[in-house]
Amino acid sequence: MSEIRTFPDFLKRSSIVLGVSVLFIIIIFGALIYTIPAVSNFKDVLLELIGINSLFFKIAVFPGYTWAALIATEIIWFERKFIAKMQLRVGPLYAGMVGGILQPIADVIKLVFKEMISPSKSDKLIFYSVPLLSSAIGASLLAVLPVSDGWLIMRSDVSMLIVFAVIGFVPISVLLAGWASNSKFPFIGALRGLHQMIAFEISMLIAALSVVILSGSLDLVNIVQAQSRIWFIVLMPIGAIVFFITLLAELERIPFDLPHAESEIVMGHQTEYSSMAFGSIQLGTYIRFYALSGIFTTLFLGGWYGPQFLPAGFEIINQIEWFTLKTLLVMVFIIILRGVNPRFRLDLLLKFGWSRLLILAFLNLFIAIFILQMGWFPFTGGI
Amino acid sequence: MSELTVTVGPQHPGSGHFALIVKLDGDKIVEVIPDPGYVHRGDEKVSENKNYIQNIPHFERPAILDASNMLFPYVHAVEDLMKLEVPVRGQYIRVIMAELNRIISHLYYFAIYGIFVGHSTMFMWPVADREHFIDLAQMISGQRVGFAFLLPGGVRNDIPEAVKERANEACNYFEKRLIEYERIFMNNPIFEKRAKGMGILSKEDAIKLGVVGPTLRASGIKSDIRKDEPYAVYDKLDFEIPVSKDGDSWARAWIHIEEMRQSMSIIKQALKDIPSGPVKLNLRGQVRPPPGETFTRAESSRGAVSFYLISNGGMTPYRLRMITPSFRNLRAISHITKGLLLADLPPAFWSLDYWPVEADR
Amino acid sequence: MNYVFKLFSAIISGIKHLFMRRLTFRYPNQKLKFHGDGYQYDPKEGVGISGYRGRHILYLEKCTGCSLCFMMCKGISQAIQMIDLPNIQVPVNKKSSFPQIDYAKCVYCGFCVDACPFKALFETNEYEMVSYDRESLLFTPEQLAIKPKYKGTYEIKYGKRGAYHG
Amino acid sequence: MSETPKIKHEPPKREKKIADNITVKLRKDILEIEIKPKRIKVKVKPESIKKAANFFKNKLNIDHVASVSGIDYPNDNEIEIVYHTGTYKHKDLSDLVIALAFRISRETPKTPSLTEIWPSTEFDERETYEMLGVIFEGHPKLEKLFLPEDWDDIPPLRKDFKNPRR
Repeated sequence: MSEIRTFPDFLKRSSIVLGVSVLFIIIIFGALIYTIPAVSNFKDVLLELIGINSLFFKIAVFPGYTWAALIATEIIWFERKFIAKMQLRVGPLYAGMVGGILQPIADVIKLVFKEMISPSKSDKLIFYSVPLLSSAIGASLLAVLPVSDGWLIMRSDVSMLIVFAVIGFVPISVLLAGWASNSKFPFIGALRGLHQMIAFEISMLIAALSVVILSGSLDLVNIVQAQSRIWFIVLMPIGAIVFFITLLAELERIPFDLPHAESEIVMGHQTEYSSMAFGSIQLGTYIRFYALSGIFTTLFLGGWYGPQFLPAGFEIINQIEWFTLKTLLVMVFIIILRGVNPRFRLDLLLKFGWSRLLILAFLNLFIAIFILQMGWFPFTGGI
Repeated sequence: MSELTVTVGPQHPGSGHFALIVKLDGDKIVEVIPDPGYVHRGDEKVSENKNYIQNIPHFERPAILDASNMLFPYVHAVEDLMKLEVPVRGQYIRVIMAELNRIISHLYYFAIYGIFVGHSTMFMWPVADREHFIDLAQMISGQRVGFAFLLPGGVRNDIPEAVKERANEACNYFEKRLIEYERIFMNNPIFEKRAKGMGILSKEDAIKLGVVGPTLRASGIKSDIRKDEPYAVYDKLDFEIPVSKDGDSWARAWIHIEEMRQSMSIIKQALKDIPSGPVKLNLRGQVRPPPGETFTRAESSRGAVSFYLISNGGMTPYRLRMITPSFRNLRAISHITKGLLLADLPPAFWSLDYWPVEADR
Repeated sequence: MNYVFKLFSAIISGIKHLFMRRLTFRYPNQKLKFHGDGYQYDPKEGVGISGYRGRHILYLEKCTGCSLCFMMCKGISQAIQMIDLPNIQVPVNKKSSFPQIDYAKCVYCGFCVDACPFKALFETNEYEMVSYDRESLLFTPEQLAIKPKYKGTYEIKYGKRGAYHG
Repeated sequence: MSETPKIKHEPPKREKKIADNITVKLRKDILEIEIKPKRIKVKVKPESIKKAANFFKNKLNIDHVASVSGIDYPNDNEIEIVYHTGTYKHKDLSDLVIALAFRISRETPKTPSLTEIWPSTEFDERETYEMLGVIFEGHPKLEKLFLPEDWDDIPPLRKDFKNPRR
């Protein structure tokens, strides 16, 4: 009898490796923070670098990458659990105490320890740069996401333009993935993705443009402030619907998941990716999912505004809470749509995108201009 | 423009155990040539080496989801040659098993349909709801999939008493579920867009190609062996045959939904009307028909399945021809997919409920 | 507008299922309840007694070694082999020939039970016979003679919030 | 059918009428005609098969073929081909299956293809071709359907084909 290498054994070994490395990092950081205070000057520098008010903290922890990655991984768990409930099954169950809540982390561990395979004739440089690009696109959207009044990574006069500039990179990353894989299914998937995103991006821009017209600013913070009395979804429901549908297409979610339709083209542009390369593409997709839901909240659902239920002095936390809650609700709704809908077909989708959504988007633009010209919306340019 | 040839299957997520050689003009299908035979096991030849009882588990295998319906014409053929009169209770139990099988098979159809159009919920629900009927079939026959339940002269065993109540409960529950199926899948606008007007098989073509079952009825021909040539006790039961005039993929799926409703009604009636008495003739020893030949038919969940049995009085059949519905519906695949887009190929050919193992035999 | 209404009703249907009970059967923790002690056959009447068709049970003291089950299985799955076990002395079985069943081949059709005229071979409720190699699936007559202890208590129940295993 | 074969002693009237109709029109070509409830088997001369098929299609409203079966009779040195036909258009005859049978020589099994008359015979004739080696002249695509492309043994459904594994 040969030795059978069972899975738990393998898992044990890999978790030991991971645990040791995490412990190592903690020790080093702890040492940095607590053993050097003798040099008081250095401590101040360090606090400025990793303190709660520093830019580094904002970018790296909250509301930046760590927070988004946490939400992304847990939304994967939530999606699986939620869809499972809708489909009368249990979903992840055994990892973690409550309903398999640690399943995404187990998945990440599994992906990290898998072999990275690339097709023999692929363009290695591009092939491996796509996962990075995918994560980077998601992460850079977070930079301008206004989670609250006084707590955001950066404020820019043209933050809306930044958002769309970054989203414009998504089709490129998809095409690069398909091209570099040098394989049939990824390439077809990439072309499909390209078609779809270009068809929907214009409608998306025009729907967002009407928001800009009403609020009179390209600054996302100003846009939110313009909604302090009334949300834009009430004023422009058509625009909100158009933006939401284009959002789905941009995120490649059902019913617009053509770029990686399993029964047709296996996994689309992600077919040839394995291990953490696949993992980081997925992570990037889910961070983008969070970020774009956040953009939808910002543009149409009044961003951080909501009734104050925490005592005075905690306004920022209250705002963050409302923003997160609204964003999560948008995400849940997108997940519900995944549960109840089949997939579109490419020609139907293009027809829908170019002939219906574009018209609706323009209609919405006219409505916005009309509202503005009649003087019914007094909050233009923020408060 | 040059033609592109793509082979879909047998290792493609959107095909079964068979290949489709697709000739494409851009994204448009010019011609589809089905290439079956990957799961051919020579059932007709193999059956000549087995006696009439040993053939029973073997003849279920081509359509294991539809086991009882596949055996129906076979046991009829043997009984016809041996001139046997099957007890009425046995006939009722046969009908119950056949209708349970029809529901199980139709639910599987919806599960795969859901996968092919990317509807994950429509994959999970039918698989979950099949459990009720598989459980009932297991209570009756003692097996969950390959029942081997019908025998020449009756059925293997009597049904336990508990089945009656459970079956009624399951049918009542599932009738409510079917409404949800219609809401989430059949009437979903995206599915309607993808299925309505797709893969049309006109009435004339359906007759010309000699297709059977739901495919035929979706094209507007009211033909069902259960009504045309009532076997077992189908003439004593009250049920309808759903017919649609559209002949498209959606109509074929709709026929499946309605047939499940009718099957449940049949099960309920049969359990109510079932008389007491023996379930099987005691044949005492080997089943051995006298020389002769017979051609018997039954309506399986995919259509008419026929057996042409020629006996020379020996222990084994002299020649046994098995005509399965999928083999007859195979003729329609190249017909309905002409002019569609490649993305529509898997949902379009699956709407025929094509089952490669059954077609290859 | 009709489309919107239909889409909306689909979404409502999906949300409704969030409040229904899950049907999933958690197998290793829960086990299905079968009625009866497995499939049996009454050779006098020629009719079976309904029950689950799982692993066989062989009553060594009744088996005559007639090999009818072997003859039947030869044309179905060739799972049964007759083997001689001289250490088991049964008065009706002079040659000490007993069936041995290979569960890697068995299709659980139960025709061997129908073929046995002495009520020596029945089927039981046990179905858990997983192993790493094929040799462990080869059940010798002594192994077949052991009465399995299968205990399952779960079955499908129909409640207000849908069906569940309870 | 199996239900009540004992009661019906004489051939049923409707089938008798159809059979008489066939006999009158195809008197010269028919060798034998068998009548059973809901089943008629017409045996014709091999050279007049096309004529009979045309008559079936045009006069009897037979619109499809359920199956094409080939039966090998090595003792008579003949192969029998049976076309089981039926009708969908004619509601009264929907339970009737009319079999059109003829025998051809085993050494040179050649017969005209009926795909022009009934397009539904295409795959069945291909199957009969590969399984029994019957050549259907005029068939649009007489190639292997189920068997492997490199099959070089005799057609498997012939009686003298022996399974090499047994």
